Amino acid sequence: MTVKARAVPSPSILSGLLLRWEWLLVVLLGIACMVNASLSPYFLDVHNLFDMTFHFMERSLIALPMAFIIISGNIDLSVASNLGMSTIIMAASYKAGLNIWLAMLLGLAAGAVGGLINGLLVARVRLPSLVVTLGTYALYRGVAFVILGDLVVTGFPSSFTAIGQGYVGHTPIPVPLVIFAFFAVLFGLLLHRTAFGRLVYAVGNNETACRFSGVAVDRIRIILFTLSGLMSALAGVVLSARFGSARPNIALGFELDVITAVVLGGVDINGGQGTMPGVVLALFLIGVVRYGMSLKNVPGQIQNTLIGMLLIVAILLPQFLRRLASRSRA
Amino acid sequence: MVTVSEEKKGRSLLLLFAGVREMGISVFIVFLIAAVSLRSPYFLTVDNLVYILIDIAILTIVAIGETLVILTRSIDLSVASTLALSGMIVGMTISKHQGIPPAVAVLMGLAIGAVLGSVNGLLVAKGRIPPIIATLGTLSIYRGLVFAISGGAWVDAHEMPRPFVYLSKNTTLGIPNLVLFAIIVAIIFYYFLNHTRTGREIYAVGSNPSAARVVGIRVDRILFLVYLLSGTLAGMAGVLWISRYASAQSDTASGFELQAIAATVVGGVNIFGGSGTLPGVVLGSLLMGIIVNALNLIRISPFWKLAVQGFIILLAVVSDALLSRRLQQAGASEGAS
Amino acid sequence: MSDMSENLLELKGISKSFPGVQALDNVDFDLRPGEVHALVGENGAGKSTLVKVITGVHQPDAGEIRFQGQPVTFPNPLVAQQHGVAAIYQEPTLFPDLSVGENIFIGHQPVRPMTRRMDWKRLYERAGELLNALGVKLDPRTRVRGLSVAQQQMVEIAKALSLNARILIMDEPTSALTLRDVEDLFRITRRLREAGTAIVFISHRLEEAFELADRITVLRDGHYVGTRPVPSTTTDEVIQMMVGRTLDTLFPKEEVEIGEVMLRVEGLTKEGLFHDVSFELRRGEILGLAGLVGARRTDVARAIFGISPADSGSIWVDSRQVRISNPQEALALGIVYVPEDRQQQGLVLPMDITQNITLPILREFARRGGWLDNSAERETAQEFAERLDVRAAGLWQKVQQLSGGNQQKVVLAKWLAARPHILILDEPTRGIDVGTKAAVHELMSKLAGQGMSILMISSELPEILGMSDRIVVMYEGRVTAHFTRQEATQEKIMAAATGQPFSNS
Amino acid sequence: APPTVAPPAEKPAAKAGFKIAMVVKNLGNPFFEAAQKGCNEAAAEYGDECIFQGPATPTAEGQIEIIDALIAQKVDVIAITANDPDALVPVCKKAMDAGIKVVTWDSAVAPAGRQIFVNQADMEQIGRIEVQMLAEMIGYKGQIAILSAAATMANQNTWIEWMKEELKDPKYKDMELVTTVYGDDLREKSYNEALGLFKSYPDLKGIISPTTVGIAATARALTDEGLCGKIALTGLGLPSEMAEYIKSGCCKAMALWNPIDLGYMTTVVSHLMASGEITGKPGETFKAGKLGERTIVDDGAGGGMVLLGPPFQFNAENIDQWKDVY
Ligand SMILES: Nc1ncnc2c1ncn2[C@@H]1O[C@H](COP(=O)(O)OP(=O)(O)OP(=O)(O)O)[C@@H](O)[C@H]1O
Ligand SMILES: Nc1ncnc2c1ncn2[C@@H]1O[C@H](COP(=O)(O)OP(=O)(O)OP(=O)(O)O)[C@@H](O)[C@H]1O
Ligand SMILES: [Mg+2]
Ligand SMILES: [Mg+2]
Repeated sequence: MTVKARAVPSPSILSGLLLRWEWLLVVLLGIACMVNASLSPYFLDVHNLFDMTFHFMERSLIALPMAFIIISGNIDLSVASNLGMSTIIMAASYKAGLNIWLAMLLGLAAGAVGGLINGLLVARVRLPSLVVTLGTYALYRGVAFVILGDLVVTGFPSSFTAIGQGYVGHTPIPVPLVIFAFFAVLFGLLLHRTAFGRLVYAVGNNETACRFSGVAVDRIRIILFTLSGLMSALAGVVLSARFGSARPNIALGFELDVITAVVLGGVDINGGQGTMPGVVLALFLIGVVRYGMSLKNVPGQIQNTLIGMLLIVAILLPQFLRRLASRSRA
Repeated sequence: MVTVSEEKKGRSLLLLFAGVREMGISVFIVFLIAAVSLRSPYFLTVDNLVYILIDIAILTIVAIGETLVILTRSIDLSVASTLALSGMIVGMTISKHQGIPPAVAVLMGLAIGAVLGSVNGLLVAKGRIPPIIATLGTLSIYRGLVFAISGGAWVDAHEMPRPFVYLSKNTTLGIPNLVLFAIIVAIIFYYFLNHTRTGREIYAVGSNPSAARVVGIRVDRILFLVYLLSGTLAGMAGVLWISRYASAQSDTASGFELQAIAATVVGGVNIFGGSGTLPGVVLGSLLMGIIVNALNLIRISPFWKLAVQGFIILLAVVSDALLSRRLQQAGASEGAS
Repeated sequence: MSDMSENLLELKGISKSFPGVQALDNVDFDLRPGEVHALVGENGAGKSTLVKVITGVHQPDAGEIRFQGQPVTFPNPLVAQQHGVAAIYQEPTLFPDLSVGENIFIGHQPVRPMTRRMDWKRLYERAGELLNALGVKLDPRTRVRGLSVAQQQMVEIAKALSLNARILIMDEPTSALTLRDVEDLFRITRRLREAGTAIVFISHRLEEAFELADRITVLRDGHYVGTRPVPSTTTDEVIQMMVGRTLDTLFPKEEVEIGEVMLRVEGLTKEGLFHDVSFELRRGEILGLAGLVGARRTDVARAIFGISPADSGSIWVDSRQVRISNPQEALALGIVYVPEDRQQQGLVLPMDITQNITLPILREFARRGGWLDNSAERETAQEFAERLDVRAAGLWQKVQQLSGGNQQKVVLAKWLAARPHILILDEPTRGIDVGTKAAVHELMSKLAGQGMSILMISSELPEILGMSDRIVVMYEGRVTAHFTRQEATQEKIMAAATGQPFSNS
Repeated sequence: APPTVAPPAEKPAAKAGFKIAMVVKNLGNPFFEAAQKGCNEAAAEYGDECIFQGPATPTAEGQIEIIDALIAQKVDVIAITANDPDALVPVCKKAMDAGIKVVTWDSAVAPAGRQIFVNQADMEQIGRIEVQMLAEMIGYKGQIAILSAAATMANQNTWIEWMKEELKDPKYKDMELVTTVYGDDLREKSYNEALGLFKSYPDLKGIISPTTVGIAATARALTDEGLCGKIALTGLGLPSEMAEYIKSGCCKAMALWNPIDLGYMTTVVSHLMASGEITGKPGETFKAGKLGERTIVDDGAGGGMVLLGPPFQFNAENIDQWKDVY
């Protein structure tokens, strides 16, 4: 390597580490836990802490591929609708007499197909993903209603509902948490340790240059959207197992929660930047904050307001600190 | 020889169409109208068409604000919450002070919207928060404020002064007031976007933000301005909304932001900024209105409505994309020959 | 005191650093009314940064700017514009969605006096006049999106002229222009100089600087080296000042054994772009593809590389007919393409040097389960960065922090790492300094010597004549002539490139 | 629940100071805000604490999250009106396992997830009354339509079933139910659905809207279109919201129970369940404060149910008394 004489050395690992977004999230998470513990005597209870995770594992499962999609420079607004569609396909076929596990596979396949359609429209027709998934947002939810109307499917076998309600053996660890942990590690490795992950970043940073470099951009996009659909369907499996029932309006409005978490996790909404640990931390941060507020019986609307403020403050804070630092240096 | 020139003429005609960005959606609307008319003769009556116009008036106003923002490569997800908050504040005020004239109520809505919009503007322009994130945040915050200031209560029809409720019902010169409001807003912003320097700078900022900075456009000011205007229009829409539905609630217009964005992109505004026209946006709103109206008229099952609506939106944007690409190609070969 | 009042603009001790780079270090520069002052230096010497300090895009860390003897600050481009400073920047600053006319007048559009309403009619009239003066045939109402690089450059020039500036800065305005356009530009520049405008002119083509400039200032590695009046200096001296040593400016290609046909293109046609393009490329050969900018050479290259495949015609690689419908397939056949627009098409600017170099061959470093072998990847990147003498603080440096020339080297490194058989180079030395240019030419020669086949698209005749074994000339999407190295002359190529009937005499 | 949780210890039967959590479909809904008044009233009377909670939007997910937090807080009673009767069953079971009494009211949780149901009025009665009221208005003749809340809401769906049942009676042979549409309890959607009904069924004679949001929106739409008198309207509505339209004659009559009383009754029942004075078995009797003696009846699924009473009918004569109450 030719290093020019006037070049400065590589930025120190320490400062690189200290300035990371993830640390800010760790600090915020710590603060949130401390505030919750001091406000509510019920917070620091192992069972409660584990049970708390039930409420955001489905969103978290969707957030994993959403992080990929946003890093690659796109967005998927149809995740919750796709969840609804695939879950209803699963439930309806179970009701029609199909074995629950086969029905589940069918549901997963339906979710993947929903994602694939998004991917094809984005990659092949070259429509912006926001536009495509705004359309399928209505379409997929609509399909769920077409299939099930005002009906409900209940009576899932307990082996199935355990996916959403159960605990691992005799521990207080919820099954959905384990499922999420597995996929979080898988997606984390995929993003940070594989060629595919690297290409996702590259495509998010400059799609044209990737095309000119022989990167199969279209294929990556299609894979990502399909993956997103598949994970939405999986989240639907967990959610309907947790409810023990399925209705077409399941998971209404999840998409904005998911995007909020991914962005709070430090993923650049314009693509090209972000990490899996950041996203996971943000998911837990939001979960803990919401749970703390629920324990204090804060109304839902006010909870949303505070999450909104958290999002803005978390993005403003580092900038503010940086400006402060540069001013004090000057 | 004749055939050659004929062909050339045909191509030029195509090119002419290609130049009109609204062509794709216009064609689509005509097809849709034809198809629906076959099923329901009532569709093409003056009555029904006026009804559609009334129905899309508020959507159009909000979509115009959204357009300004999207043109600068940004987005405003908070419009529905702004609308609700403005509506709630105005609703609560007029229910307490029945004497307030409707015009003052509208001005109040504009002012509240302007304040809320400028908060977005500050966050984006000065705080340098990416637009989606900033307005995703204020979407929740404003919505929460609606709940907080009303304490979960609501404003009823009988609490509102009559003149205010009739604001959205009456007609002026035979034109329903709501439609008139939308027309005025559309004309003002058409003029603003096409005939003022600032309007053109909005396009410039969206077309190439870094170049805009280099040529001396105050990008921050423009960003602030579009959010201010978007908020203002949403605030005004809030007043019209509570007048039309004679009720203000904490879930007023929830999810309306996606409809506004849909109308904008269906109307041909590039979601990546820089291009899009006001007539296109009006057509986009119109298409949304026609879909809803048509689905009712042809008596489709309520469970099919959403799916069909989504399908038509997709169909509209896909066919528009394919058509304009086809025309562009025709234009390219024309230019070369 | 006297020289102070004589100078329109004076910069003293200007320093500017970016994270990791000291772009300018204590630089002096002055500018007099009615002179053309050339600014030269290698890639990354700090020329463009100096320009941006003058126009208020960047604020200097230290130093002083005096305008007509008075200290000033330009906190933003608008203030500089108000002082009469106009600039054509190296990177395009156009708005693709706006019309040509609007682009020219953006920020100072004519308005009707009373209503402040935009005066579209006057805008297009005046834009038309400006374009006419530049000798450009372009409807001011067309959109900028879709214009060729050259046309865009002319719009930039018209835009700068529209300001009626007292100081006009042109950062590599000629790199995308044909000879004829350059002559037009020079004519206008001289006219402005006579009218008293002070002009800063930046170019890597030293002959242009010598033709046009009254004085030449040289920067090296962010330092001020010196200023020379033109009649009393020589190219050799300036080059010596730039690189610190003497240099052969043109590196003629070595003779190598020309082998069998590697790539054959037959009747390639893409509706509306090019027609019936045929040529062949042999092992170890450099085939020059000459023509004016806009001759559709890029489109032919894009068709061969599979980015936008042709409608008809055939491509033969290694005497097998192939279908190339995307770049992956081209890559598999050993064909690579170095695009003319490196920032947009060649590089992923926010990523580091390693990641850019290994982008097309990432799969080679994927171990079981797609696992990336980072150390193997780094070794490869290191190897090719060294071979191309990429100058950077380290492999971890983001490509966006590199100067234009070093960016081009990264693109080349990227493609050489893919070990191609057929290399298509589109304007490989555009915007590259003399030193680097020589290095690129040397490299091309060496690669050809190792048996690589090179298709070189270039608008610079000296480069075409110096480097090519054979030359194909295109004009408006058609091949108009084939020459061998021996047959080719500047005149013959120009005649074919401008579509004039070929005379045998 | 995690198996390690100890079985609920039998608390010494305290008589007051219970934490009663009332979980509604969503906050900001006029009907539930009225119910909250009753909850507070009863809680004050019995010396309990009324925790009033609900999600921002009417979803089962939001309710489950709230109920879980209430379980963690170890409240004594959770009284739920369900967005989804089945989805809430698991979390309600968990609450019961934790020793919390689960009461349901308004829109009931499925039987497996509740200990007692405070029913505002007999489902069958409500359904039948609405048809009867409308039939009176239109002279037993013509097309009618239903404008409901969301397609997933249990109480609305049950009422609609009973309406259809009632319509089978031969005296309605000249009435035709043409469609059921859904306004999702959103004001603007209900309004547009109502307009849609007018457009698509020009011969429509009457509309039943068994939801407070829907009936108000429909009344507004009728007024705007000048169709009052041409299309009859009835259903379930809040007097405060409907006063204007009842007086204008747009909606001649409608029914509703008193939501304040419903909240009150629910809270009393919750208190008694917590103190152990009742267990929720059919046959038990108790005194419900200001509302007097009640008997727990069979809900048809083997569980206990308390009836608030017959729905009250509002018309131009009595509306002024009620419009400022709820
Ligand atoms: N915005 C920036 N951020 C970081 N580094 C920069 C930036 N702009 C320029 N540099 C660095 O400053 C140095 C000087 O760059 P500059 O663009 O001024 O060179 P130049 O002389 O114009 O080169 P060229 O002839 O290639 O255009 C280079 O090392 C470049 O990498
Ligand atoms: N940003 C772009 N996106 C898509 N295509 C482009 C873009 N820029 C240029 N092109 C294509 O590349 C061509 C560039 O052609 P140009 O007019 O520069 O002729 P050329 O023969 O390639 O000239 P040269 O190679 O000398 O620059 C255009 O015709 C266009 O088809
Ligand atoms: Mg430069
Ligand atoms: Mg080219």
